[in-house]
Amino acid sequence: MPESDVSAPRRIKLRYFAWVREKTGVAEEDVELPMGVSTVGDLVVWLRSRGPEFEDAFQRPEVVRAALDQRHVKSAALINAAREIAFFPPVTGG
Amino acid sequence: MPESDVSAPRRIKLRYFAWVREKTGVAEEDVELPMGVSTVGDLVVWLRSRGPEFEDAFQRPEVVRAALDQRHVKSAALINAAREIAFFPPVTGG
Amino acid sequence: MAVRVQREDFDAGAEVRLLTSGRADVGAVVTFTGLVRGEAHDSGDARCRPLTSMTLEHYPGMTEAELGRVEAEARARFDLIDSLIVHRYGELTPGENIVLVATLSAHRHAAFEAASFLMDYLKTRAPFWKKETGVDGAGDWVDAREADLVARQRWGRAGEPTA
Amino acid sequence: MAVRVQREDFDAGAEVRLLTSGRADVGAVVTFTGLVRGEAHDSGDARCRPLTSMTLEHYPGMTEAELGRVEAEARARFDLIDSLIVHRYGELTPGENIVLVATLSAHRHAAFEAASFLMDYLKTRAPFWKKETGVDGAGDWVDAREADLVARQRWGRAGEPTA
Repeated sequence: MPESDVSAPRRIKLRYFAWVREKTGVAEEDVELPMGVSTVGDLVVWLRSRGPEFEDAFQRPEVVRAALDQRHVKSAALINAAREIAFFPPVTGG
Repeated sequence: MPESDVSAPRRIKLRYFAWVREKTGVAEEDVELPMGVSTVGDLVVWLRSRGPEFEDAFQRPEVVRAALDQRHVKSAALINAAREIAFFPPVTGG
Repeated sequence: MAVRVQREDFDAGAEVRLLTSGRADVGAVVTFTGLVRGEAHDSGDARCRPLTSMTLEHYPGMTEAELGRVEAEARARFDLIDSLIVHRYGELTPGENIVLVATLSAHRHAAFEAASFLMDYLKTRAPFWKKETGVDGAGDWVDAREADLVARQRWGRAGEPTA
Repeated sequence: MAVRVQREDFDAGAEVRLLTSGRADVGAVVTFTGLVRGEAHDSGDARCRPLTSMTLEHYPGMTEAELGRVEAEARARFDLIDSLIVHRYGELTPGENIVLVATLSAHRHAAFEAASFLMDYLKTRAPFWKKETGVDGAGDWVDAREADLVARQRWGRAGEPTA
């Protein structure tokens, strides 16, 4: 496991798709993860506090899916050293 | 049910396929059904008596399949007024 | 809904284009293509003889009728928009197409199930017989496979020969 | 074994010809093609709105990775010789192709099962989102279907997101 300096600011790319993107009004952004955010679920709680658009997009957090470095994860997943987290509705391809 | 004169000779076309054809040496023939032949199984018993080629082709009657007027039937099927009876091995298409 | 029995090859893509052309109600197309493999069928011993060619004999008239009955049964069981069966006969070499089944439906499960059903039924009902010719020039009739009978039985017993 | 995500259309027949070309070990090819239907998805009320177009958004990078993982899972489960997934994105009109899955095997059951598995998995894992535009110009995101989750669960729970 790589060492990481837990006190250093952690920058991460956030991406939003489909109606999550439309509601947040943002397709992607780089953010600095606040202290205390260690899981995807923690991140969602913080995102909701950023304004009414985010409040709306994550109003029902259970219907928003997440991917950590382009792999599906549950909200309990640890962010650790991930570089990219994406949020989107349940997929409807095929 | 159509009336039929049971005493009149009944002519019928017989067809043979795959190794049944190769063993009998005949692809098709018209025969007059002997008295007493009413089912496909009866016909097989009679066919076996026609010579060593037929004896050989129908040596294991349970592996020879039959069709009456181009529909699969079991050996107990009544021939009635059928015009064509075919004999062949289990099918192997597809 | 169509059935064709032919000597010549078919083009699965072109057949599907014809079937879907001009319509917007089809959500799912499944095709099955069966091809000649370069090995003779297992014959009890474990050795696999290389195959030079395979010759398909059939029962003209009954083949078309039986394939039509198989297709009608599929359309009674599954919610299909259209379907097609093309089966070749004559001498075929390894790599060549033997059979094409195509099913069109609004939804994928009906299309998958119907195509699988058509193949399972066709294998045990359509009057075709395969003879394999090996590199030694000897020809052997292919034995019917128990596995094909089992596969068919999972759909129930409808359409079996009556006594 | 290949995965492609593309704007342009595909030709299922040509793709299969490329996959089978020059080989004699393939006995069975199954293809699934998904197409845009001319009706909007059922949305609770029973009315079906006519559809003008459907736009597929996706997650470049993750889409390819996820389809690759789905395909690897299929090849671990089924006896496949080769497989292909092609998925389109962008704006598509009714009758147009959306997705192609092709599976090649020595025998038909593996090819059928694998194609069905690929579609069930892809439907619940590949990061695509459909937006339907009706004749009134209004766009609606398509809801995920419970039936797709059920279909996927018949293959077990492998590959679900970990906590």
